Amino acid sequence: MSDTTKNSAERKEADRLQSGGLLSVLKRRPEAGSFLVMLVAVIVISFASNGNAFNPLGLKNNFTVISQFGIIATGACLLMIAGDFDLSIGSMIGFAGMSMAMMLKWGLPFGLGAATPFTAFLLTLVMTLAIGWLIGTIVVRSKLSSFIVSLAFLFFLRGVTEVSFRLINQSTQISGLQDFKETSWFAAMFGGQALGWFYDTWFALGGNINRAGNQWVTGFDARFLWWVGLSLVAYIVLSRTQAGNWIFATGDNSESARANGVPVDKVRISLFMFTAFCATLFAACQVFDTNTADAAKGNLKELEAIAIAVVGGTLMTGGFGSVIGIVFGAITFGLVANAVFFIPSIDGSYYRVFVGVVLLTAVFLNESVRKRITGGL
Amino acid sequence: MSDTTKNSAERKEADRLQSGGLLSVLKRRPEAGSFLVMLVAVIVISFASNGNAFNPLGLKNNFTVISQFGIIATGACLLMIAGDFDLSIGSMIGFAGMSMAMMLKWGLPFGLGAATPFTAFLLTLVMTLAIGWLIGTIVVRSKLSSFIVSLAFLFFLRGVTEVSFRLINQSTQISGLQDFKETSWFAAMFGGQALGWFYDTWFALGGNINRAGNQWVTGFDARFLWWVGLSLVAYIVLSRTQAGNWIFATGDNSESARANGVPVDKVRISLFMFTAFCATLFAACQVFDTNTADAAKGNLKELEAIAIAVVGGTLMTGGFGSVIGIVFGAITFGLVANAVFFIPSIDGSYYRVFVGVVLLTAVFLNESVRKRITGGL
Amino acid sequence: ERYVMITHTQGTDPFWPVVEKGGRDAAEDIGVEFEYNFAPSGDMSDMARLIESAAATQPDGLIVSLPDADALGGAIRAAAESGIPVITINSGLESSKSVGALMHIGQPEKLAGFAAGERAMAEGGTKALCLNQEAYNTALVDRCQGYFDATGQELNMIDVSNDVSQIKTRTAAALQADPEIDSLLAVGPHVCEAAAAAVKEVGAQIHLACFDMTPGVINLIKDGDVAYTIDQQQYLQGYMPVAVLHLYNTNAGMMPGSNIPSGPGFVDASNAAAVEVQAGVTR
Amino acid sequence: MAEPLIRTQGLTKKFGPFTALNGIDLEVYKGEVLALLGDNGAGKSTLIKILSGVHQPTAGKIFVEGAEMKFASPRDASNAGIGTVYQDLAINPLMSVTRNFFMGRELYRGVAPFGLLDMTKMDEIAHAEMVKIGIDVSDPRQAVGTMSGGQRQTLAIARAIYFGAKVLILDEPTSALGQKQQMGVLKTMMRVRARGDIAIIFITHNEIHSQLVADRYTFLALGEVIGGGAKADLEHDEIRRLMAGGSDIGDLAKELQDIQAE
Amino acid sequence: MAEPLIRTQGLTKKFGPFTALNGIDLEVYKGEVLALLGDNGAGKSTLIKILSGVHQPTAGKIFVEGAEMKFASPRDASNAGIGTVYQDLAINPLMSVTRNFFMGRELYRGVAPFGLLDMTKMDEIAHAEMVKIGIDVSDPRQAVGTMSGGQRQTLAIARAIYFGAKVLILDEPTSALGQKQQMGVLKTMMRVRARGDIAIIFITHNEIHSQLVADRYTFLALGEVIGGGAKADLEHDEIRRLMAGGSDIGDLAKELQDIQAE
Ligand SMILES: Nc1ncnc2c1ncn2[C@@H]1O[C@H](COP(=O)(O)OP(=O)(O)OP(=O)(O)O)[C@@H](O)[C@H]1O
Ligand SMILES: Nc1ncnc2c1ncn2[C@@H]1O[C@H](COP(=O)(O)OP(=O)(O)OP(=O)(O)O)[C@@H](O)[C@H]1O
Ligand SMILES: O[C@@H]1[C@H](O)[C@H](O)CO[C@H]1O
Ligand SMILES: [Mg+2]
Ligand SMILES: [Mg+2]
Repeated sequence: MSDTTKNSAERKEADRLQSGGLLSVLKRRPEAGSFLVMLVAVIVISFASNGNAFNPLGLKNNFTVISQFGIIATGACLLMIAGDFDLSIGSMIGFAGMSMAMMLKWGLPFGLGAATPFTAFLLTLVMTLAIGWLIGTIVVRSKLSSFIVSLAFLFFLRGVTEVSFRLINQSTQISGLQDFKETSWFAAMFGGQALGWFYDTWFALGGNINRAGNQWVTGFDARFLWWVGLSLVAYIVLSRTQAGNWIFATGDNSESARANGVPVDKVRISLFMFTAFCATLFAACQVFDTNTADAAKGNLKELEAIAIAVVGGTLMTGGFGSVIGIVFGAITFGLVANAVFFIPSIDGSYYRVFVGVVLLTAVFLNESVRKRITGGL
Repeated sequence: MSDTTKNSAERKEADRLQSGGLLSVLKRRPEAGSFLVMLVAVIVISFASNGNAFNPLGLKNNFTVISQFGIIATGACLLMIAGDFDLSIGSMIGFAGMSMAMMLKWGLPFGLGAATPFTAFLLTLVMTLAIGWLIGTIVVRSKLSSFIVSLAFLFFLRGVTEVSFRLINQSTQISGLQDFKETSWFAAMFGGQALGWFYDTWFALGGNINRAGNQWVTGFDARFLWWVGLSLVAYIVLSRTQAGNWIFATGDNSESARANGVPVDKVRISLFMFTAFCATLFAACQVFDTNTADAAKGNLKELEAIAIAVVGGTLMTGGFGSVIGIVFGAITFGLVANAVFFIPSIDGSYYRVFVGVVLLTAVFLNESVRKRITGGL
Repeated sequence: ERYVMITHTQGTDPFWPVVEKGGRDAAEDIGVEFEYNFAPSGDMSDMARLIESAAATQPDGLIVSLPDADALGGAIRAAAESGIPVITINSGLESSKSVGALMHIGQPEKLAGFAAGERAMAEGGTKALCLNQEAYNTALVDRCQGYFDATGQELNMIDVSNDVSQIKTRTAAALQADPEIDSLLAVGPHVCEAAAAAVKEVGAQIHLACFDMTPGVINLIKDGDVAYTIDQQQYLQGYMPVAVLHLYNTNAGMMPGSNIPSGPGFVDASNAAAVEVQAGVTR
Repeated sequence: MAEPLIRTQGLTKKFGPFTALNGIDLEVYKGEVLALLGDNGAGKSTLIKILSGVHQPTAGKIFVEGAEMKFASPRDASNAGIGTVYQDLAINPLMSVTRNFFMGRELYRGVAPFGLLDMTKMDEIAHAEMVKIGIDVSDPRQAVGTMSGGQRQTLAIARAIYFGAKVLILDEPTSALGQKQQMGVLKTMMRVRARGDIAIIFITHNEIHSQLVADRYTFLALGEVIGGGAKADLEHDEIRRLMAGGSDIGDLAKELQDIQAE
Repeated sequence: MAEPLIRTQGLTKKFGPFTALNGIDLEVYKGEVLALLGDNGAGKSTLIKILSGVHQPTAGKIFVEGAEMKFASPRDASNAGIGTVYQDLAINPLMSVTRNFFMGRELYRGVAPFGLLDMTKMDEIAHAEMVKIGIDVSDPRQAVGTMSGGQRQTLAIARAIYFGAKVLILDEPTSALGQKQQMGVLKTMMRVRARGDIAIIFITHNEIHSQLVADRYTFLALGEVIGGGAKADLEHDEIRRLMAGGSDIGDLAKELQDIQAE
């Protein structure tokens, strides 16, 4: 007995898919989850702080912290999209800060004479990029997990920083350097201020007045501009260029990418160098702002950077993520790390509790968004 | 034109494989790499310390440190073999220590009256196992990476510990507890001494004498015995039982394991509970030994635990590892942590430098061993 | 002769290299061997293990800081009982005897905080806030606690983190959250420098007291931005115990008749210039 | 005909907004080979994953020997007598042949799950069963990852056969295999069939293979059953048309010839 | 015959102690389809990975149009005109169809690698090329992971064909495909062959497919070439024997019948 055979010629593959409205399109942006979390953070903190968190100084300071987080999270994010981790970011910040401050205090190595902010930065950058290259090369050549290689460098670089401080400097801290940003445009580029017009306008409009009745805040921290620039560049590179396609391809399935001619090794090594660059930028902004450095600088920043990248919607296993998401993630984290101090009834020990909660919430939201986009991969 | 067709009937698959001698068999044990690294560490430290590292007190002390590392690394190792990570181990140690000490000082919660070492331990264990269960359940249900879920708990648990200390105890440290191990056999089981006969014999044989002419050391720390026991159980479970096969199967390819009837979710959740157990054991040994706890307890221990597991030959991506390797890894790490002592010209700041170097070296060795065993997977 | 010093630090606190230098200078002056060490995790149990390993190397004397007598007591007592003379330094005055040490050289943290608080009140402070960079570090919490004991207020402390930028922004945030705050205690020198910057930014009139010294802190004192900093004269905490142990071992148990209080000393506008060159080196 | 061994009624599976299966009715009888055929993405793998307890259906029922069953896990399905060789999730590469073979169904002495494994016996069985279907692994303790794609597939089949009770489901078991092993598998299927008490569901894109062993056919397209019937009742061309989801397919050899000629 | 497009001489590949290939001599000519056949584990994939620059040979030489070449990377091979569809490493599931299609060979304006992508054009081409070989993806920006196994394979083939210059290597391109798509691929192969300037190396375990399209055969077994020749010169049974690594294979249909009868 042969069953009746239905004619299926009219049915199409597309019939199997339910389609949704505009909201469902918006919900399918990779940044949807991180945007929502940020929105909640901004609203809660605005109310709880009586708006103080966004007064002239609050705004500036929040953006300082946000920018710091954003700078390293951008590095971590791109690297994670390519499928790798860098646990050495924090130690790299410590190392870079130590190196710059030490050169400014004790002069350049190899008897090259006194250091200027420019030479100290340059030489430090050469070293950190070289270390980034080394980490990347070891990861790529050995085929070891980058988690473990960079964990080794987390320990190693922090150790080297401490040992150098103690041997060369006889102290674990450098302070009392001259205020380079007053005399060097190069130092001011990192440690100075930017976008003064914003605050001047605010003052002209009758706001931004301090307790003494003068203009209160005169500009954002320079690192705000660095962060904006870095994010912009990263955004374009990632989503619109060939390099961006290579980064996604490497993280998604590196064997397939390699087989199709993507220079996978170069991509990965470059990204380790990029995180080293971000760490150096982070350190430079701090050193030229405060004219100090200490051996604890950057401690645990790697975990925060990874956390922000994930809050921003980057997939832990690579191949998926967005720079816009990182911007939202950095804002959320920056607010949680800083703006909660505008709320009198909460003390700082709650900080880590909040971080844990935000992290988990954001990650859940992101995951459901991602599933919708990638069909549950 | 048809080419001549060679007759290949005589050739066998086995002909394609070169075989090696005894040495190459030994080199193919998964522990070969970690054993070698340990050997180097033992030899270097024996010489550099003039044997002090292995005099009666040195031996006891080294084994205390080694046991601590070993206890948490065993948990980390089994979990990693099953393909997961737990970054919350350190915070869990802090939480468990806080909980036990706080109960001993302020009594049991919910007005249950004063605590004994037994009830404090039990109630704490119930809580930590519940948290382990929660972490595992979130990981399993949400399909999120365990790295990120446990990172959230790293922050969250440390925060909760700090907040509890400050709210309930008004201080980040608990002190002034009685010495429970003197009065409670249960406390002595964790905080007391063990294997006294070993040192008694040594004394009877004319060694183990202190400057005052009396018997110097009277026993190993109890945690030495816990470590040996834990390692033994873990070894048997992992390599000889059904549960062990499930752990390997889960880490190697969990989809395939699930499809073949391995209760993958239960395995993973159980292992998160097992690391929570190890962390609690770690904390109990310290609390009942010193009768204190502070909010910094266990700080960063998770990274060390993972590092040891990797030095011991556990594969970061799961499916491969050995408890014997962890024993070697813990010995190496314990010796390195203490080496700064036995080698006069270096101090604690070198610790991290060494850890980085050992980690990288061991991981390279292990990798080449693993490739030999698994055919380069 | 060989003396070993072990202190509580994660290796990043600039306070301790000065103590270490004190010990080294003394050892060189006297002609003995000196070793310094610390447990990088900052965990007290790890420090106890370290004391034990030090005892295993059978030194002629141990110098130990004592922030947690319960955690460290066992190891120290065992060392003392095995015949190694021990001197405790820095914190731990109250428990020095009970852990079997010969004597104590230093200053209890609470007491130092108390002294700072008394003077702040005398100089017109009314509502205070303590800035702590390691909220889980008991020694630092004790300073805050002492300060508030002196002012008679409830402890009000925030965790400013170790990140110099965040120290500044968090301090500024807290000052704006509660405009009544008019006195600050910063329990570390880098916190002190960042807090001074925050105070300037907020534009408030604030009495700022600090702990320990760096060139940056001295400059702030000279400029009038910082009222004073508590100087424990920690160089003494390193130098004296080596000298005392040497005499104890070579002169038939010779010992001072009492503990040596190394501080608290105040560095303020009156003496800042004088100690400037020594800041961070021997003070 | 007698009571079907397995019967499904209106099985539907949605992945979010996507309907992978839409009301599937299927019957499999003792001792027969049912070929489950259909184009890529038709839903064949999804269907057998539901039968094996890997996915839960969105709607619909499964009956085993007349009794309704719910499979919450692969274990449930396995206990109900359904043994499966998956197309894409068969093997754990880092584990040994033996450990793979007995994965989830280890032989042990003592209390589960902490019973001690009987490795010697398991090694023996694994080796013997592999030999039966044509592969002689020199060392059953070697990692499966060192074996080629085809050898791995063979292991999975040997395992399913060894443990496969009433129904054996094979999802494209021959697609990655060499000629010799393809035949080995087909032969083994026929041997199992010859026992008369086991039903086999066989998914393949190879028309020849399906004709060599199948007794009955069911055709899927776009998540629905579009036809079926006994081998005797179906024309060769009709089979090819239905395998391709209902589109007509001409004479391939001729078409290829034509391309060459152009 | 003319100069071979690709010629290898004594290619040997060892993975540690294991000899995967042992002295392979191979020749491929313009406009022909060479079927590379052999049992599982014979070394077919390893051989083509060497030709594609994924692996480097332990010994031996590769000549492209008479000139010796060394491929340090897949890029080198691709630049030398070798386009490959891999058996196991074809696709990036999280990326869109278009991004997969152009992976490593993106269209951009500006300086490499930071040139801006021309997404519109790439979307168009990807869509058009997929349609050509029989798949109409509704949205070329959808993630490939949402496609079925067969659809993915098809994408990889379309891509290789689009970029495939002088030599096209297909490693079991049809093994996961449905009937319709299998035919699509075979047809496309014939179309490419008809151009006359491209050589195709075709690996398959499907005897029928190899007979439908191949001009010449090369047989591998245990890492060595055990035979070969033009289609005209090889008997059907001889092909089956050699595909199976040299063991004799009887009449399958009959054997299967016998099992049933037993
Ligand atoms: N987990 C999942 N999430 C979302 N969609 C899925 C999932 N699994 C399968 N699909 C979709 O369901 C449809 C049917 O897939 P299935 O794998 O069952 O097809 P198939 O008939 O086995 O095809 P093939 O012959 O290529 O193996 C496909 O379109 C596939 O993309
Ligand atoms: N990277 C590698 N490391 C070690 N051994 C390998 C590696 N790649 C392949 N082999 C081994 O080399 C041999 C040939 O493998 P290959 O994949 O080339 O076979 P094949 O002819 O393509 O088989 P199939 O038809 O199953 O695809 C196999 O025994 C395989 O296990
Ligand atoms: O007194 C010391 C130092 O001031 C240091 O900053 C922290 O530990 C304290 O005990
Ligand atoms: Mg399928
Ligand atoms: Mg192959």
